Amino acid sequence: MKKFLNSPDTVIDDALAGIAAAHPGLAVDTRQRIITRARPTRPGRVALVSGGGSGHEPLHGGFVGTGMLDAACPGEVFTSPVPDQVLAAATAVDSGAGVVLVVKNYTGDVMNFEMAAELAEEEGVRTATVLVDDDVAVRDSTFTAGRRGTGATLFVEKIAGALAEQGGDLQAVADIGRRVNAASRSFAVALTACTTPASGRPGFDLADDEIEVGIGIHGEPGRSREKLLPARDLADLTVRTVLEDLPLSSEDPAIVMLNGMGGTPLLELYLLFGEVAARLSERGVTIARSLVGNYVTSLDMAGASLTVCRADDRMLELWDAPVSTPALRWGL
Amino acid sequence: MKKFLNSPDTVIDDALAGIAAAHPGLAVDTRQRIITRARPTRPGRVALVSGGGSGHEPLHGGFVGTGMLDAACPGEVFTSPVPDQVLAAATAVDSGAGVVLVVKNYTGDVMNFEMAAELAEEEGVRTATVLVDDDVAVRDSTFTAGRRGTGATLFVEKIAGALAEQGGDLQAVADIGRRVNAASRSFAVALTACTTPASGRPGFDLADDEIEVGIGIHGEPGRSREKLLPARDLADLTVRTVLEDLPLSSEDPAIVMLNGMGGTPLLELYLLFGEVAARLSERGVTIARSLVGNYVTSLDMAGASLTVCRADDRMLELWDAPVSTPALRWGL
Amino acid sequence: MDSVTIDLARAWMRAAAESMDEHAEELTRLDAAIGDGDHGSNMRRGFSAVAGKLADTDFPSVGSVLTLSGRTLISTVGGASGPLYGTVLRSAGKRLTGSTASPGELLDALRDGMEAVRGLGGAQVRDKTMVDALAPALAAYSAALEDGADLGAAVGAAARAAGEGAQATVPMTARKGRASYLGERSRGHQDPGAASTALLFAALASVVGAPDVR
Amino acid sequence: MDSVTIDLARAWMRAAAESMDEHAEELTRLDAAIGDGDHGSNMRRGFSAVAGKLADTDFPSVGSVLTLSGRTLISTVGGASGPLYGTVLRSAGKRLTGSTASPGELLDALRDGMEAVRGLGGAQVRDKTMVDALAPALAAYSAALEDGADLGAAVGAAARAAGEGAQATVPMTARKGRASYLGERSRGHQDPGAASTALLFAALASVVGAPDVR
Ligand SMILES: Nc1ncnc2c1ncn2[C@@H]1O[C@H](COP(=O)(O)OP(=O)(O)O)[C@@H](O)[C@H]1O
Ligand SMILES: Nc1ncnc2c1ncn2[C@@H]1O[C@H](COP(=O)(O)OP(=O)(O)O)[C@@H](O)[C@H]1O
Ligand SMILES: [Mg+2]
Ligand SMILES: [Mg+2]
Ligand SMILES: [Mg+2]
Ligand SMILES: [Mg+2]
Repeated sequence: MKKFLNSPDTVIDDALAGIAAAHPGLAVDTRQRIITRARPTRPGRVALVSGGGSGHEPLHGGFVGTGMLDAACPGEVFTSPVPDQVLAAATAVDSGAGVVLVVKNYTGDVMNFEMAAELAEEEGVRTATVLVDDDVAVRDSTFTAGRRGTGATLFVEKIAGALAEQGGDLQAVADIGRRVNAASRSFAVALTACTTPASGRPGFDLADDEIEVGIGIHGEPGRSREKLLPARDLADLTVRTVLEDLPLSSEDPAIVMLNGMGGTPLLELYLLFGEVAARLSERGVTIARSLVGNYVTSLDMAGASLTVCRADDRMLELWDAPVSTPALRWGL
Repeated sequence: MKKFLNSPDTVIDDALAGIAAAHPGLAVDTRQRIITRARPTRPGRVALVSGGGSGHEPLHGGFVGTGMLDAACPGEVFTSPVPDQVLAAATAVDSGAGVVLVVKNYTGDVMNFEMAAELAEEEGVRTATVLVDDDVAVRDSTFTAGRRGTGATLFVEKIAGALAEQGGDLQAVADIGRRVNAASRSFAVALTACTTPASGRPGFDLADDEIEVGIGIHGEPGRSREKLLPARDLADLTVRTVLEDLPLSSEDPAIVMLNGMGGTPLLELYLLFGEVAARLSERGVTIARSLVGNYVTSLDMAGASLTVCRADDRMLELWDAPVSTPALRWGL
Repeated sequence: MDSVTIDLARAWMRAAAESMDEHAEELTRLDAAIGDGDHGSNMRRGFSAVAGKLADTDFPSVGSVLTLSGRTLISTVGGASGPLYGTVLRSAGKRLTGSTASPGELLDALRDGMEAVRGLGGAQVRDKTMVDALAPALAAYSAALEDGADLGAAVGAAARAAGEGAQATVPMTARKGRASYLGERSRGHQDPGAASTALLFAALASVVGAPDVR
Repeated sequence: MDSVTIDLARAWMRAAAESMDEHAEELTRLDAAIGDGDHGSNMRRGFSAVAGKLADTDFPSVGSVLTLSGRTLISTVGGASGPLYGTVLRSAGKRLTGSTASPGELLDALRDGMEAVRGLGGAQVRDKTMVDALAPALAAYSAALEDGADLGAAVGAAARAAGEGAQATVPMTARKGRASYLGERSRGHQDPGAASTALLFAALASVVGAPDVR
C-alpha cells in the first residue's frame, strides 16, 4: 500500500488537521470530530447535518458551508460515525429550529444516527431524518439491507440545504430532501478496487481486462464482474440501468452527476460524460444541470458513478441557489 | 491499461465533447480544438490564452471563465498544441487589446507557442508571453532545458486573469504574470507512475515501498528514487526543498497549493496538507491563501506537488478577485 | 468456578480485547471479501477502549461491567458492529445487578442481549450475521446447563457452538448488512461478525477455564 | 538513379509514414523511458497526415514536397518533434526549387535543415537529441559523395550512420529536451528523436534502392 499516511490509526485525525488548515471558513473540532461552519447558525434557521464513514471526500466535510450542510461528522474510514459525534454535531448547530439528519442507507449509519437522534430529542433538539437510498445496483427487498445511499446524497444536501438557507422549516426541509432522494437513482462501475489504510491491500482482485459492475462506495465487489468495455458501451450500460428504474420524459429536467470514485482522472470523467450525455440525449432526456468530478468517492478506486435526479422546477431553483462550500460553490 | 476510453486516438475529441456537454458557460470548438468562454471578450480587454498537452485536467480548460483564461488549447496527451491551434485561440479571443500567452517551459510548448505568436503578429494580434518555470526539481542550467512549468501555472493564470478582467493592459498583465512566476516554486513526489492511453502501460515501475522524488507532470521519472516515507517526512522534504529555493520571511504572505497528480484521493491530500501546513508554520511561513485538490494533474498518477508563491499585497488582492471557471470559483 | 464474579466479567472483556487485537487482520480480511474491510479495526478499536475504561472504573455489579463495555463500544466503534455489540452487552448487563451471577442468570442475560440485537438489526437465523454464532452458542449453553454442566463446561459448549455457527455461515447467502448487497456472491465467505462473536465466546471460555477451547 | 525526382521525394515521405507507423510503439517506449511516452504517436500522427496531403497535391518541385510535409508536421504533431522535424523539412525544401535535385543539392538542402534545427532547438552534437543522428548521417553522405558514390550508395551510408548515431546516444547524458530533466538517469537509453531520424534516413535509403540497409 502506498498512500500519504502517517499511520492507519491516525488517518482521520491527521486529515482533519489538514481540513482545518485548508479551510478557514470551517470550524474543525478535532476532539469531537465534527466539522461545522465557522459562523453559528442564524437563530430560527433549520440546520443540516450529515456524516458517514470517511473515504468519500469531499463528501461530507467538503459540503459544509452556506447553502448546504451546517455540520459533518466523519467516522473512521468506511465506518459510520458514533452516536456521540452525531449528537455533538446536532447540538452544535441547532438554533432551536431543529436539525435535519441526512443519512445514507447502511445498517451502521442508520443505527448510529437513530441512536443519536434519540439522544438529541432527549436533549431537546428536534430532528428529522432523510434516508438516502439511490443505488439501483441493490434491489430493495427482504433479501438485502435495502438500496445503498450514494451519489444522491450530494443532491439531497444541496437542495435541502438551499431550502434551509431560505428559511424552510424542519418538515419542509426534510420533505424536499426525501423528494429529491425518491427522484434520484445511481449506478456505478469500478475499474480497480480501493485499498483501505487499515487493510493495506485492494478489496478484490481484477484482471487487466475486468471491471466490477454495480459497485457501492465502500470498496465491496459489485453485482457482477464483466469484461472492460469501451466508454461508449459503459455509458450505455449505466444510462440504461438508471433509466430502467427512473423513467424520464423529455419534459423532466434532469440533474445529472458523473462522479469519479477518487482514482479516476478528470480527463477520463469528461470523456465518459460525453458518452453519457450522448446516450441520455438519444433516449430523449434533457440534461438541465450537470456535475462532472470527484464528489462521492471511494478512496483511491478507479471508477465512476452516474446519478440522475428527475427534478422539478422547485428542485432546479434550489439547485441553482447560492452555495459556498469547499467542494461546491456557485452564485456567491 | 484500464481507462474510460473509446480508443487512444480519439481521447481528446471525446473528452472535448464531454467538456462541451458539462459546461454550458464554455464554447468548445472541437474542430480547431479550442475552449473559449461562451461570451466574446469585452472590447479593449486583454485576453489570456494558455494550453499545453492534455492529461493535466482541469488545467487548462477548467480554468477558462470570468477572471481567469479566455481560451485554452489542449494538445494531445502530454503533447503541446500545434501553432495553428494557439493561433486560432488567440484570434478568437483578441478584442484588439492583445493576448497574453501563458506557456509552461517545455521545449515543445515554447517552440509551438513561439511559432503561433509569430503567426499572430502577422495577423495583427499583439501577444506577450509569460513563461512558467517553477519546478525546483530541475536545475536551470546549460545542462537542462531549464526548470519545468508546473503548479505555478495556476497561480499565474488566476492572478494575471484577474488583472486582465480589471482592465490591465497587455504589458501590465504579462508583467504581473511574470512576477508571480518569479515568486513561485514547486516540488513533487510520485507514489505511482501514470499510464498514457497511447502507451498503455505505466511510464516506470516502482516497488511497493518506493517513490519517485522530484517528478514533473508528464509521467517521467523524477530526480531520484527513494523509500516511501510517512506523510510528515514527505511534507518535510517537500517544504524544505521548496523553501531552499524560495526564502520566505514571516511577513511574506504565502499562497500555497497542495496539488494531487490525478490518482490521489482528497483524503490523502488533506492529510498531507496538514503536515505541510505544520512544517511551514514551524519554519515561520504564514499561509495567506491555500488550495488543496487535483488542479494540475498527470493523468492517473498517485502523487502530490507543493507550490508556494511568495505573494505581495497586490497579488493577494488579485488572487481574491472573483473567478468563475469550472475548476476554480469564488466571489461570484 | 460456579458463578460469574465482577472480576470474571472484567477478565472476560480484557480477554476479548486481546483476542480482537490478535485477530484484527483476520476479521478485516473476512470483511474485505464481502463487506468493506473494517470489521477488524472496528473491534480492535472498540474493545481496546473498553479495556481502557475497565482499568479505571469500580464496578458495583457484574452487569455494570457489561453495560459500561456496551456503552463504550457504542461510543467508539461506529459502523454496524458498534451499535449491535454495544446493544448485546448493554442489554445483557441490565439484568445482572448482583455482585455475582449464576450460570443460569448469565444465560438469561445473554438471551436478552440476543433479543435486543434481533430487535435492532432485524436479523433472523441464517441471514449470515453475528446472530448465526450467537444463537447456537446460547442454545448449546442452555442445553449444557440442562444436562447438569457447570459454568466452565457450559461456556465451553457455547464457545464451540459459536465457532461452528460462524463456520456454518460460509455457504449462506447474506440477507442483512453490507454482505447482502452481494447476493449470491456472498456465498463461500465466513461472516466477519459471526467470527468475532465466536472470539467473544472463546474469550469467555478462556477466562472461566473451560476445557479444550481452541 | 542519379537524381532526386518529385516522385522520389513523395515516395520518401510515404515510406517514412509507413515506417513511423510500424515503429510507433518502439519510439513511444523509448520516449517513455526518458521522456513522456508520446514520440511514437507524435511521429505516426504527423507522417500519416503528411501521407494524406501527398495524395491529393500536385507538386511543382522536389522542395515543395518537403516544404508541405514540414508544414503539415508543424500543424499536426505539436510537442518538440513537430516544430523540429517540420523545420528540418521546410528548410531543406526551400533550396530544391527544381523538378529534380542532384545528390549534392540534396546534401546542401539537408544541411540547411540541420542548421535550422540547431538554430531552433539549440542542441549541440552529444546533447542526446535527433541532431546526434542527423549530423553523422550528413557527414557520411558528404564523405560518400566525395569518394564518388552515387545517390544510392551515399544515402545508404547516411542511413547506416544515422542508425549508428542513434545507437550512440544510449550512453549520453541528455542536455536538451525532456530527457535533460533526468540528468544522469537519462544514460542507458536511446534518444527517441535520434531513433526516428534514423528511420527517416532508412526510409530514404529504401526508396533510392540503397544497398544493404537494415
Ligand atoms: N442487521 C444486522 N443484524 C445483525 N448483525 C448484523 C447486521 N448487519 C450487520 N451485522 C453484522 O455486522 C458485521 C459487520 O460489522 P462491521 O464490518 O464492523 O460494520 P459495517 O458493516 O458497518 O462495516 C457483519 O459481519 C454482521 O455480522
Ligand atoms: N532542443 C532540441 N533540439 C533538438 N532535438 C530535440 C530538442 N528537444 C527535443 N528534441 C528531440 O525531440 C525528441 C522528443 O520528441 P517528442 O517526444 O515527440 O516531443 P516532446 O518531448 O515534446 O514530448 C527527443 O527525443 C529529441 O530527439
Ligand atoms: Mg464499515
Ligand atoms: Mg510530449
Ligand atoms: Mg465492515
Ligand atoms: Mg515525448
